[in-house]
Amino acid sequence: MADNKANRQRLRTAVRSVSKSRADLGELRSAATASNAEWLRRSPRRLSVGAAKFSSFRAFPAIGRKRTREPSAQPGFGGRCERQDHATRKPATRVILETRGVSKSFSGFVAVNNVSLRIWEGTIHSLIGPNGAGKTTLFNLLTKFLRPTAGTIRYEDRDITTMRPAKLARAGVARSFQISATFSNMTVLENVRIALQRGYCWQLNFWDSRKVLCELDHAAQDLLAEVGLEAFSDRLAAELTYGGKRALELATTLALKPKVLLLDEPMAGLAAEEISRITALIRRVAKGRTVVLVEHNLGVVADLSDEITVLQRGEILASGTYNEVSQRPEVIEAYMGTGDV
Amino acid sequence: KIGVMNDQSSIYADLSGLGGVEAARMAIEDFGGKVLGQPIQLISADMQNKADVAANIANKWYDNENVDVIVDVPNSAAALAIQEIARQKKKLVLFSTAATSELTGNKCSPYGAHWTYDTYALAAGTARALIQSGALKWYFITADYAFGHQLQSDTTKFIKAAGGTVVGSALAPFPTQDFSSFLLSAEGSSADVVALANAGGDTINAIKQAREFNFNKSGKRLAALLMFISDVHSLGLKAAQGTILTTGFYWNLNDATRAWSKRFYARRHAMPTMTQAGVYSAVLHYLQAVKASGTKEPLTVMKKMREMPIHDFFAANGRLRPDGRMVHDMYLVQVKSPAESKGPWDYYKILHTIPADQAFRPMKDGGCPLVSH
Amino acid sequence: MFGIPLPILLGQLMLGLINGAFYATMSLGLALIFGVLNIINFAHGALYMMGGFFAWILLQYFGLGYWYALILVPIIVGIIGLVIERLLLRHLYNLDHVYGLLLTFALSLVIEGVFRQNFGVSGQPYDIPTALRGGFDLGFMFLPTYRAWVLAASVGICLFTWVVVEWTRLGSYLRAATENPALARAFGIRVPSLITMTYVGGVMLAAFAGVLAAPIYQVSSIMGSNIIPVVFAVVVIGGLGSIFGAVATGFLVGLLEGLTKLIYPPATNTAVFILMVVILLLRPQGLFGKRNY
Amino acid sequence: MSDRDQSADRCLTVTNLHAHYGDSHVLHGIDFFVNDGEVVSLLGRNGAGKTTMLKSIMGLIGGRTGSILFKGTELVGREPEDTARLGIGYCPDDRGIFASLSVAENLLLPPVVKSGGMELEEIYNLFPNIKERLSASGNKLSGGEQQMLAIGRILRTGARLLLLDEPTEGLAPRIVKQIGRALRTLKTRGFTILLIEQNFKFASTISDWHYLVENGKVVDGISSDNALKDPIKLQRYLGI
Amino acid sequence: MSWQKTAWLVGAVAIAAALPFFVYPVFLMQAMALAIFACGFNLLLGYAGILSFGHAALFGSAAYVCGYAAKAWHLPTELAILCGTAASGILGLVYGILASRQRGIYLAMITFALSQMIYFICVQAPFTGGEDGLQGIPRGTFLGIVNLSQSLNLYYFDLGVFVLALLLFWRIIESPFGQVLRAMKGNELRTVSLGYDVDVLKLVCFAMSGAFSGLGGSLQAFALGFASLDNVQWHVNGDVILMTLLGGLGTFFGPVVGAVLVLSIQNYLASLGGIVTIVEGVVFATIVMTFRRGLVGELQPRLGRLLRAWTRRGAVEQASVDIVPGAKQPTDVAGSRSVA
Ligand SMILES: Nc1ncnc2c1ncn2[C@@H]1O[C@H](COP(=O)(O)OP(=O)(O)OP(=O)(O)O)[C@@H](O)[C@H]1O
Ligand SMILES: Nc1ncnc2c1ncn2[C@@H]1O[C@H](COP(=O)(O)OP(=O)(O)OP(=O)(O)O)[C@@H](O)[C@H]1O
Ligand SMILES: [Mg+2]
Ligand SMILES: [Mg+2]
Repeated sequence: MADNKANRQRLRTAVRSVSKSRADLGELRSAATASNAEWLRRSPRRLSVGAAKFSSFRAFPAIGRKRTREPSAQPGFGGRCERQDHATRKPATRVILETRGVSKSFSGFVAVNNVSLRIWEGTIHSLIGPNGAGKTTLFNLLTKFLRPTAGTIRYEDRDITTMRPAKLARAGVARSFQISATFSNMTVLENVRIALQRGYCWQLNFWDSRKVLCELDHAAQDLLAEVGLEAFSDRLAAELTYGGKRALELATTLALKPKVLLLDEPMAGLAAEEISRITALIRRVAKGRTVVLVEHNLGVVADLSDEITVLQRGEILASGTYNEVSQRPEVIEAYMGTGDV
Repeated sequence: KIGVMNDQSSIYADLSGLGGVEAARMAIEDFGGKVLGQPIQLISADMQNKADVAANIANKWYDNENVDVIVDVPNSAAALAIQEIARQKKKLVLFSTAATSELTGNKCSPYGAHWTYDTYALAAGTARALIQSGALKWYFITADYAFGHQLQSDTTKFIKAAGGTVVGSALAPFPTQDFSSFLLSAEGSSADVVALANAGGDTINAIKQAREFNFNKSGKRLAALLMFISDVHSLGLKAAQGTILTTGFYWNLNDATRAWSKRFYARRHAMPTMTQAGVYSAVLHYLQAVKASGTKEPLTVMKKMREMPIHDFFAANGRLRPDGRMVHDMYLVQVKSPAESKGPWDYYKILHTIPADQAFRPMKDGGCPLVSH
Repeated sequence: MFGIPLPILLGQLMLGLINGAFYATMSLGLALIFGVLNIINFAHGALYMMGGFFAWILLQYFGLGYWYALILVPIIVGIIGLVIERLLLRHLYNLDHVYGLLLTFALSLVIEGVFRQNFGVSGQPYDIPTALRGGFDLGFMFLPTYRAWVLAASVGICLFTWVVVEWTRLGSYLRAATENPALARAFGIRVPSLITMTYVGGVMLAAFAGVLAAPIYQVSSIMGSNIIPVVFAVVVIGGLGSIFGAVATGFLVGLLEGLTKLIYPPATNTAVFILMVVILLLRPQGLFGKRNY
Repeated sequence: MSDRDQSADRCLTVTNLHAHYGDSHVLHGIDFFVNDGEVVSLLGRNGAGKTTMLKSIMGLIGGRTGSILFKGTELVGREPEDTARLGIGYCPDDRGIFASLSVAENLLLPPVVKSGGMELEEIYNLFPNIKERLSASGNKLSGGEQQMLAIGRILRTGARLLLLDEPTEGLAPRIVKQIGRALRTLKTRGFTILLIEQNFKFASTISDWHYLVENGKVVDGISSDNALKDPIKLQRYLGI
Repeated sequence: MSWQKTAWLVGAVAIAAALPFFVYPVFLMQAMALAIFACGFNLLLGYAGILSFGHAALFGSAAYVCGYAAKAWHLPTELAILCGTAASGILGLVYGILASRQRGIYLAMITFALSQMIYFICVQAPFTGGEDGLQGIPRGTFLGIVNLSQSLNLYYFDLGVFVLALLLFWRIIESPFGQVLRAMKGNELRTVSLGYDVDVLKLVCFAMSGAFSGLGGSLQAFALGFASLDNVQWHVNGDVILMTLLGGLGTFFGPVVGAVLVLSIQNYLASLGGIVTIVEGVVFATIVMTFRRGLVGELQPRLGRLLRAWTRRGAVEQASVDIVPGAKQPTDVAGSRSVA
């Protein structure tokens, strides 16, 4: 039973049935959030262990019972989920992010080698590959945290090879980090607000009181609710658990309302039930934007991706849909391995 | 009420510092502890060689603590600042440790007096006497700040006037630990005299290293333009011997100086430097003037101080000029070798006594606005 | 070069190198301490001064000469360092380095104050030991034997320290302990004693330099505060945490100062800072530093 | 906790362990044990206190009370370095790679405390990536490579009890499988392993016994076989 | 509770206005100047997490510029102060440009190097008067009306400037910009990834810090009537860190308290005779060892608690007001729930 695949299957069924019947993921989300927030709220405080243990599945039928939120109150996304399965998705329209023959070497060591990658607008594109294949490095190249040694990178038909990272972020490419990067000296709410604030006022605005930012509190709270952290909004980010930090990382990234969302191993270190919840969240926020995902949890990858690129030793080994890629012997050899666990 | 302000915790602590305070105390005791029927109060402060602290203390003393006169004050910046403050507040200040001749030049004040020495006197003393003895070619190792520059240029004037030449000079940053490079250059020059236009630790290190590099073998003479007996003491005779310098006071000069200095030694376990003796002299003279004029009113007292000749162990025939300069005899001395020294603190041979009227800058050259030319 | 005769140039470089020996020894200790304790040891100058003073005290009150001092003084000062580390610094390791800087700054105020109160500022004489008097003529300059000895001794002690730290496991232990002491302990590395020993070692180096300096410079309570800014600069130019960098840069800066004294003496004290700005602009991690610091 | 061999030699016995981070009380009286040669995993939700359990065993937590017996030696009150030298190897959840050390130095860092550790060659075979990057500095490795290094370096020391905090996090499936095989090899060589895992599938293939941790307490224990046979329990605790 | 705030404010202003009748005004003016200086430093270290070890040059050179402007160009006092402030602002910008690639100790040391270079310039440049200092800076008049050579007048003028500067400072740190600075202090990389130009932020921060330091330096130049090398000396780099840390890093009033403390030690212990620095050292060490967050940093929470307890008691006595708003602390609330 406690097998990822079964788990995934079940989740999918659950989601589908719910979506079919209510067709309103906004409500589903709120409910899921409410129940999942439970562990986060509970665990650090050590409440009684008793009856409060229900899995996320059990919580799903409870949709609509708890408070629901206006979908429009959700910043940047929300609303109905038209997509039920990635297979039925309408075809992608244009290439939004593209690398052409990009390489990166670190004092002789080639981490990314002549990679040409196209990411279609509106898709969820996964990057997988063995450890050290260059996925994070490619992310860093795409977000301009690193400068390529060769090749060009284009975003929305512009050459961004020499752009500064902050500028690219403002242009709509946001990322999360493999090792959670939170502002540990600020509260959870402020963490999210810092991201929201960027679109709200000039970064050098020192003449307004920060009270003007209170307008953003509501939106920030909503985002926190998305990831199940609303009960923690007044806590310092440093006090969150590992999973909490991952969730905050995601919320902060989402607050940027990016066009392209790059997620570096969002599931790493999460407990099983969290994985399903974050998977649902990613699916939801992927609507209307492009997601690039690095993940080792193949269940999640299979579940979410429209397209998959496999990297190995800095080069593209294969690409295609999950089913195509996962059959390829070289991918199995290099990445998945043979035999049971 | 008398305030002694000096540096008790930094580079001037040895040559003025608590010794200066003690000298002032002795002056008050010798005077009888009372003037105009009131007890004389003494307060002191450590200005930590910081001009802003000095200025603050001076302000506070004059305004809130009713200090009538501030004595000593090392550090040119602090001294000049206090000169201004005293002028504004119309109170008196008697400088002993400060060196800059500006105090009686452009910046002179009816409320200030400069007691012990200044850069001009040091230059005059050493340069004239050495040139007379035939040392015509000079090389300077100069501390690269206003004091050093002034010392060098004052000395150069005398050298030029007396027909000597300056064959070279090196500006050493302040402070410098290692003078060997400069000494090396000096040794390579054709100079007869190498003059150290610096002070304190710089002078000490320079002389010490001169010995290390066998400088005296080269036949050149080493002249320290500003050196105190405390410096000689800390260097030791072995290292310091032969150095020529100008001083305003030497304890072992005559019976009067010896008598006072022994008393001072009993209290401080060190012989007085010229500035400490100067503090005594200044305080005593001030008190006598107050007594003589029967009031503490600053200008009256100052007038009296100018009228009365200064006659004590420090200055046998001193007088205070209208520009604030106290003129007295200065002495050109050479540091004895260990063999010549007869006992502890017996350090100097007097080469030459510079009479008061030649030792200091003539009033008309100073540019002091108080004296009409 | 700049129309300066070769002998003079050589002479100046030689002298610069000898001054560099002091910088090297001092900055080696400082770099060690910074590397491991993450503390900018402001008290380093004061400890150097103590080194000089204890040498003088041993001579004055106990009649023990230079050679005894060379052995005994680093031990005595080392013990003082041990006390400082155990009582005070120990509590600051997990804080920002500003706190360490502040505490050691305070310590140096106190130490210098105490010595000044007791021994004045103009200092005390200390003679060159008889065995090292005199000098020899190198042709281009007169080199006092003692200076040659200083050079040899500090090169020796630096090499020794370097070998001990880099060629034994100690080096990686020290760096690991700096970065994540708790984890290093969890691997069985005895971090607390390692830290203490490093501090004591660094302090002993300073004291050693102090004894070496006593016959050349005046033993005075302010001798340390004059040298300390330069030594900081040396450590930074060399690259924080790089032991070799500290030593090499020490000598380099000595040479640079020697040259400056020839070309434009007033800038001698500033030259090292100009060098630092230039180097850090070109190589932000210092000459021999690793990037991740 | 019925079907467990109570008579075997105990490697680790934890009784009534409490732990605090400053003011916050995180472990509330933990009781569990590990037999010699066993592989035991700790399962639980995020924030349940699993990491804290390992840290308190190592002595990396200031406020801990209760008793932790390692082969008869009390660990509470011991400094971490002494604990490690008794033969316990720890692989932290954040990998704890030293950035200022090269990969090789990282690997060689932990002193060998007992004989019988793995040879370097074996470690390289297990994790070929490491061998390629030996001279790189520690933090330049990819996330997964760091994980390999973190595990690799404690295999050298000869510690008989390994505490592994999420050793498969961020690793490619192939490497996970590889690590699984490695752990089984270690087990056959007599190593005792205490493991934290989110990946239950992985844990179930190598562990003999699972403890379920919740809110700072061990709430249940279950053998691997039972866990597979009876998924309800796990679902209740873990949501799987 | 805004009446309370108003009461506090009025009280503070009243005290400040009355203070020169009890404490020496020049001392107060210098304290205010140093406090502004320390605030400027605190902006960098306390809020943006950048340790500069070269602020002496920003402070001291402003004093020279301002003094020179007033003395040689006969600029009115306000303009001279502006000159000094602007000069240091620009210098701060230069610092920022040269130092912003650096981090941590390297940044501290490169600023230190820059300040040493400026010290060198101050020693060498003719207009600074070398170690004699720039003497006799005229205090001038305020707007051509108020004669500032009266210490009391200058004090009130300074007080005005001081309050304005503090308000401005408060605005800066409590603005959206201030929030971004905090974020940058927390995690620079993440700040970049959120679309903030960290380099620009740092530059602006340096310039602001420089301007505050310059304002402090200018005020001090007028208060004392001279500018000297003491202000550019490298010890001042340490002094300003001391002030900030003693008062409380990253607290609003910390630097002010720290400046007063350090200045008091230097001035009021001056009569102890040579042991000032020893006492100073002991005090600093004690504070580092025991009051790690600085006086304000340590006392503020305690005072806050006291105050809250006090208001709560008041509330209970009035028996009408709800307890919660006065004492809302998330941990308390959650804690009580876990007991229930
Ligand atoms: N700054 C750097 N300097 C040197 N080498 C680097 C640097 N960054 C990454 N590398 C190397 O480049 C390779 C690719 O690293 P990258 O982080 O991109 O891998 P990855 O695909 O994200 O792996 P994982 O799945 O383990 O996170 C690795 O071998 C790593 O050691
Ligand atoms: N440094 C810390 N300071 C304060 N509280 C902490 C700290 N580290 C952890 N905690 C708290 O201790 C509790 C247990 O944390 P722990 O890291 O042991 O959980 P975990 O079971 O390992 O979770 P995960 O699977 O997310 O790693 C959590 O509630 C967490 O908030
Ligand atoms: Mg990665
Ligand atoms: Mg954990």
